[in-house]
Amino acid sequence: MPARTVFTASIESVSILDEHGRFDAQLGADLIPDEDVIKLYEAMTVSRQFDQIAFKLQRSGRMGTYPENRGQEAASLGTAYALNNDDWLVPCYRENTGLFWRGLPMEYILLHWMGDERGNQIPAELCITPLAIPIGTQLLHAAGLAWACKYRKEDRLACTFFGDGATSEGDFHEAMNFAANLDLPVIFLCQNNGWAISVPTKIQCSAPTLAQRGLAYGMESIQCDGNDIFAVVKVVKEAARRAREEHRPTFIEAVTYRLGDHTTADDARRYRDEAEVQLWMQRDPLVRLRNYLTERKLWNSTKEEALQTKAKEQVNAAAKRAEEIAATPTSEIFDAMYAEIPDEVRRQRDTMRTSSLGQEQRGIEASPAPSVEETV
Amino acid sequence: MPARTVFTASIESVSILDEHGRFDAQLGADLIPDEDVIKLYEAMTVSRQFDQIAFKLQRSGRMGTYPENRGQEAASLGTAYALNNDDWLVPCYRENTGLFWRGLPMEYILLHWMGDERGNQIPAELCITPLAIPIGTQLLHAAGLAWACKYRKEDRLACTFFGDGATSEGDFHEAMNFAANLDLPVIFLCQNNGWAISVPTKIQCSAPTLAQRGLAYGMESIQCDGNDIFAVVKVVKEAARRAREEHRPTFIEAVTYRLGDHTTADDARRYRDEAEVQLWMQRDPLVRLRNYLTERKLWNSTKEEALQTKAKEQVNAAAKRAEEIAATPTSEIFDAMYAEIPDEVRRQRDTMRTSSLGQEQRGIEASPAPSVEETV
Amino acid sequence: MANLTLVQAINLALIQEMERDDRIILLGEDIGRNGGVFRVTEGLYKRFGAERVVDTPLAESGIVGTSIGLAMAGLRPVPEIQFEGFLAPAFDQICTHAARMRSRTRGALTVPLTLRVPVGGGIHAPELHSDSPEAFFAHQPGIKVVMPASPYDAKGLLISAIRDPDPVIFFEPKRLYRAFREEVPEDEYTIPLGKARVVTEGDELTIISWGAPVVQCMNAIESSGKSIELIDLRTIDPLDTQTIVNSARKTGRVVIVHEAPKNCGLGAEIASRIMEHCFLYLEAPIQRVTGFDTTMPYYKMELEYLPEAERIGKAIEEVAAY
Amino acid sequence: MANLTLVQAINLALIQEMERDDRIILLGEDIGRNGGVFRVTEGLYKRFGAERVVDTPLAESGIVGTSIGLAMAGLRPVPEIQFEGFLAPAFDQICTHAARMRSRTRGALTVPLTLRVPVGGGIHAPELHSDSPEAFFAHQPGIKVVMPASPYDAKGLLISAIRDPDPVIFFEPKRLYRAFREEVPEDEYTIPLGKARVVTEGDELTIISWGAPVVQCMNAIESSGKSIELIDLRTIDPLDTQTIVNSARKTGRVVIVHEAPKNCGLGAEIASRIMEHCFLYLEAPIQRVTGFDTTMPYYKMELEYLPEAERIGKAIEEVAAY
Ligand SMILES: Cc1ncc(C[n+]2csc(CCOP(=O)(O)OP(=O)(O)O)c2C)c(N)n1
Ligand SMILES: Cc1ncc(C[n+]2csc(CCOP(=O)(O)OP(=O)(O)O)c2C)c(N)n1
Ligand SMILES: [Mg+2]
Ligand SMILES: [Mg+2]
Repeated sequence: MPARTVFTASIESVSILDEHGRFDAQLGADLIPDEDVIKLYEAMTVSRQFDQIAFKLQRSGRMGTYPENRGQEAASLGTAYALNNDDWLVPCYRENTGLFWRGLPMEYILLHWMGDERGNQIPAELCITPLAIPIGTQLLHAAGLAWACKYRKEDRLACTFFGDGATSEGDFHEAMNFAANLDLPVIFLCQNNGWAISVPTKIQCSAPTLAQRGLAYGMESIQCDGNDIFAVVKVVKEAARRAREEHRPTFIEAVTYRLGDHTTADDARRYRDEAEVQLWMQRDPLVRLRNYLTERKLWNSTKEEALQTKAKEQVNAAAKRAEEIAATPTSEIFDAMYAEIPDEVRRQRDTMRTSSLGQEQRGIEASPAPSVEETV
Repeated sequence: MPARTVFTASIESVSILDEHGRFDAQLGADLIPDEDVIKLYEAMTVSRQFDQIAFKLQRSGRMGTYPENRGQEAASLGTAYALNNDDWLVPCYRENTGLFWRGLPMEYILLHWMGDERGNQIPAELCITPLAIPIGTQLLHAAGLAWACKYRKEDRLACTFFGDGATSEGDFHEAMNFAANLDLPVIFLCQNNGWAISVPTKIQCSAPTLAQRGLAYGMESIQCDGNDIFAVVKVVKEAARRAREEHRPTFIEAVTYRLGDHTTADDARRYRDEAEVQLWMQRDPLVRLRNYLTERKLWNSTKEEALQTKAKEQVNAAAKRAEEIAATPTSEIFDAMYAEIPDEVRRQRDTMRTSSLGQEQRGIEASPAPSVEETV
Repeated sequence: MANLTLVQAINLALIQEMERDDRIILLGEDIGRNGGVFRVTEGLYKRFGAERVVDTPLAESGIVGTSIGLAMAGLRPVPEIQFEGFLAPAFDQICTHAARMRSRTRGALTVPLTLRVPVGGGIHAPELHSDSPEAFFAHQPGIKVVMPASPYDAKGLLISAIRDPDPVIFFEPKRLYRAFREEVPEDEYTIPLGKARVVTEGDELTIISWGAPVVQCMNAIESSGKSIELIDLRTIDPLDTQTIVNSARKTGRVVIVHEAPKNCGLGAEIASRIMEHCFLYLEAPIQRVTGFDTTMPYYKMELEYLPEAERIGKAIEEVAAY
Repeated sequence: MANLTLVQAINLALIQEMERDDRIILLGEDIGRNGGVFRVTEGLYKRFGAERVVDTPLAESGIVGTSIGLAMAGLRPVPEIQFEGFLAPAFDQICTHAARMRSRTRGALTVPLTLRVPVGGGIHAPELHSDSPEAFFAHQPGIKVVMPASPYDAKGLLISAIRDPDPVIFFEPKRLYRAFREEVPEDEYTIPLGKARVVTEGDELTIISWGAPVVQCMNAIESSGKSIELIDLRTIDPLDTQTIVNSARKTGRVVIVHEAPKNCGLGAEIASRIMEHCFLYLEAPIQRVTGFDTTMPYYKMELEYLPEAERIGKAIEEVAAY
């Protein structure tokens, strides 16, 4: 149908260190100093180790359901690396690597999955919100946090992480729309790992890219190889600049893959081909980075061995801290509810051990008639 | 940032009979037979008259809040004209013209705004769902209705109407996404009338078009002059073909303007410039069509006078029917709830006049001990 | 002192709090240039500017969800939902996040927002503009629920709500917005959350209500000629059990009045608590005069649905005579 | 007859109904190829094909909203919400549309959908995977709420729910999914909605419960050594007031047990109805043994929160001794 064109757009995809080890020297120039690349590789390795030990904790009944991050380390790590330490990180639950980089002690994540709220009692200076269980909901919090940064004229932004599945939720749309229309300094980082539990990305989005979701809002949107930490750092740095200088949000689709099951409660063999997994094994961000370092003579098997040992020690120490944490008194269930505990909640707390309901029939005593404080 | 382009798109805008009376003979060829153009003009006129009389009913206290449709007649009318009579129409509340074209007796709309549910008791053969009060929610029903048509292999589609404001709601996103990914025969017709009560469209969408919202889903999306009934018919016909033949949805942004207040409870002078209104008066779809017909000698002042008289009569007759409808018994509040009225609701119904609560303390009589129907 | 409507009292409270504390941001649909569809925020856009009085996109989950983010960052957002019927799309953010963030993080993050919402029937509005959803939010732990029944209370309660370190839903009964005026001090004052108001003292019977029906109760009491104690809850959650129990023990006869449907309404909770704490004092079953267990009807029949004075009067008679 | 778990009983009911009626479509997250995260729909995708067992996008409002459309068109959708915590994003479509469409249109359009939802705590799940939101939906007129406590009931109630001409929320207690097996007839049978089940008869005291705590109640009763009548509601809305009242009049002493928070929970409604209908029969205040008025804690402390047999036992003693 011939007619006037009123809008055109395109989506670019960025790759710097590809799965075959090719490095785009132009795009990658001066992006990450070598000593940092090494640190990033070490961080990935620790995170991979964390997954293994967490998995074992779950399998041996010492922890509840746990979602492995394996294969997706680069996206959150590159992001955390590219941002400032006072930028808000608003994660889902596959961003361990980035959160650890920011400084989150590993036992917090373990405590969370051990069914202990103290895993979410994150020190304020880390600027991290708790792992988000209800999919897609945290994006709005990121928009609000970014809004507060802007309102206070702080040089800060908020970056939120979520999966391909999350882009189907209404809250995704509302958050993107608020951010675009109110000019909020937010980075929306979507880890498109191909699956939402057993549902492939094409059921969430039949369009060729998820990145184009951002076009709906006139938002700068870009795709990158999410298993390529250089590409991630590159696009996040640009997004951060845009947020800081222009108060404009960016949508980033980081294309990656979940090498493990959805969680320890899942069995991915029920719904996906082993061949697909094998394909993505070749694209593993950790192996890719190790090869890169090795080729550049920045890494060798001695260093690797030492690192593996250290990583194991670190994670085991964290697991020990998480497992050995003192139990909290049940009263905390009640005390944690409000700044000041209401009468009825206090009654339930104080009588839960002595009375069937946590409230005594005679818990309220006769008292002088209430004063008429204000009458119309 | 140089990188590989993975997606490109553009949005077109269609106009056939423009605000200056220019007619695109190529696009408009064989689109609407002259005798139908006349009927469509008549329908617009009746609808405009309906607005006037409804407005008066409200102002004289004989009806509640009413949203005028004035200035937006072409979009819903062109759509209803372009579709089959068994295609679902899933309206918001500014589609009177299209609903009347489909055959909805005018008193239904009046009854609705008179606070009478019988205004929604629409005969099944009209395939119209009730006016939607909660913004954006009806889009999902349209997706579901379309899904049912496809499931049953019927040659039918669902077309839903909504405003620019509605495109900010999460349900808009979920409906578009379901339709695109599950291949549902839906037409999403957005009447972008510039305002959502007092909020201008740019706060709902800072992108240059609303039509590009559809790109997020890989959905065919197009803009048209919503005050140009030819353009509307053209794009809806194409969308209907796509729905029927390919089971693919289409998003249409019909650019129009609300010439009146948001509703009779609103005073648009508080938030918008008179100059803007004057500008859009020049683009009035009804005047445009009358000029077109007059220039083509298909219309004259005698016909116009006769039409005005007839329209007034018709609407007044509908108003009389709406006002004179017999009251329903209060029991209907209860009887309408379920296919079969539950005991407690019946008790409330039967005692509401005789007992304070609509339930007698002794409404339940002692009865034989209940039988143990099934024990574990 | 000025003689103010409830709308004006709220407007005044907002102005005074915003001048005092620049962490307060208002956000919602049509609250800016237009001053709100009920004119509650009239003049605030001009006074405080577009950064503090923000017209948002039409998206209730977005309004509450971003408010949660603003609040977690230490601001004091006061979002508005235009009508109570449109709380439903924000239900998830309210119950899943606003109400849970403090307990989830053991206090590391808190959500001091005040969600203003016009509520209730009686103004001939369209569908979903006349509901009474307060019990939904009372059932959700972690969020407070307030509903004033007078201009004086509205101002004092709203200030307390805004200053409260936890999330509060502040319901404003539409039917009372301009129903009457009352002396409201210019000076700021607070009314503590969680404390009911004894509107009239009496010893024959207790009536418990909140929001718009309080006025209906007053009318019913007047024509009953009995000595009736009327309690206006003011705060719905946490409930002021002590004041309720004191009165129920004194009178032994209780009527509860609310607009919401009866089934699982707040009336059930109040009646149950009274029974738990006053079993041996009760002289008659507690009677609930409520909306019916049906959809709130379109406005032609809304007065049949709402607990009007006549229906309350019947309950008074029945309970007194038991 | 086969000895089935609750999961298997539901699976069987779905198969039989789908074979009988091709208007039935299942939709939800991970219900297809994966057979549901609890394997409730195991094998159905293969058996009935991708057109009748549909993996949807991850969007709960979308799942319920499109189901409403499917139902208005005359189909019989059986959507699943993966966990009760994710009903909240669908709350608007449930309460605003599914529950209101029939009354709104005076019967011109109806919404015969059955929304299946795993519910409740006790399985060491993450946050929002252990809640008990049934009272929210009981407070909303226009939608029925069902919760079986046994495989036999699950099959019969689900078939009734699917055939019901109105919307039904069908809650499946996760804790019972595989807790025990029971003889379940191969043949189809229905259990009427709105009818409670008297699990054990007794005359000293009545316990009323539903869902997973029914099993805890049975344990508590066993160790109490008293003659206790246990009522399993099975349908939460509409409530079987008659069965409850009959029992309360007989025993005069009642304990209500549920997992949801106490404040405005269903327990309050049941207690209030009993008081209204059995005032002169009651020998003791009705006791509610419930979740506390706090967030459902993360799983380390969930057993402190849930009404376990010990806490129920205390209530039995207290109420019996009153
Ligand atoms: C609102 C909501 N619905 C459903 C779930 C259950 N659920 C947990 S994870 C998940 C899939 C998420 O997929 P995606 O967003 O792609 O993230 P990924 O797990 O792949 O990292 C689902 C459906 C949930 N947690 N929240
Ligand atoms: C969910 C919801 N939120 C808020 C409202 C109140 N409201 C009624 S109409 C309206 C504006 C709608 O704007 P738009 O979608 O552009 O439609 P228009 O009125 O311009 O035709 C608002 C905010 C509502 N009805 N439903
Ligand atoms: Mg994913
Ligand atoms: Mg509009």
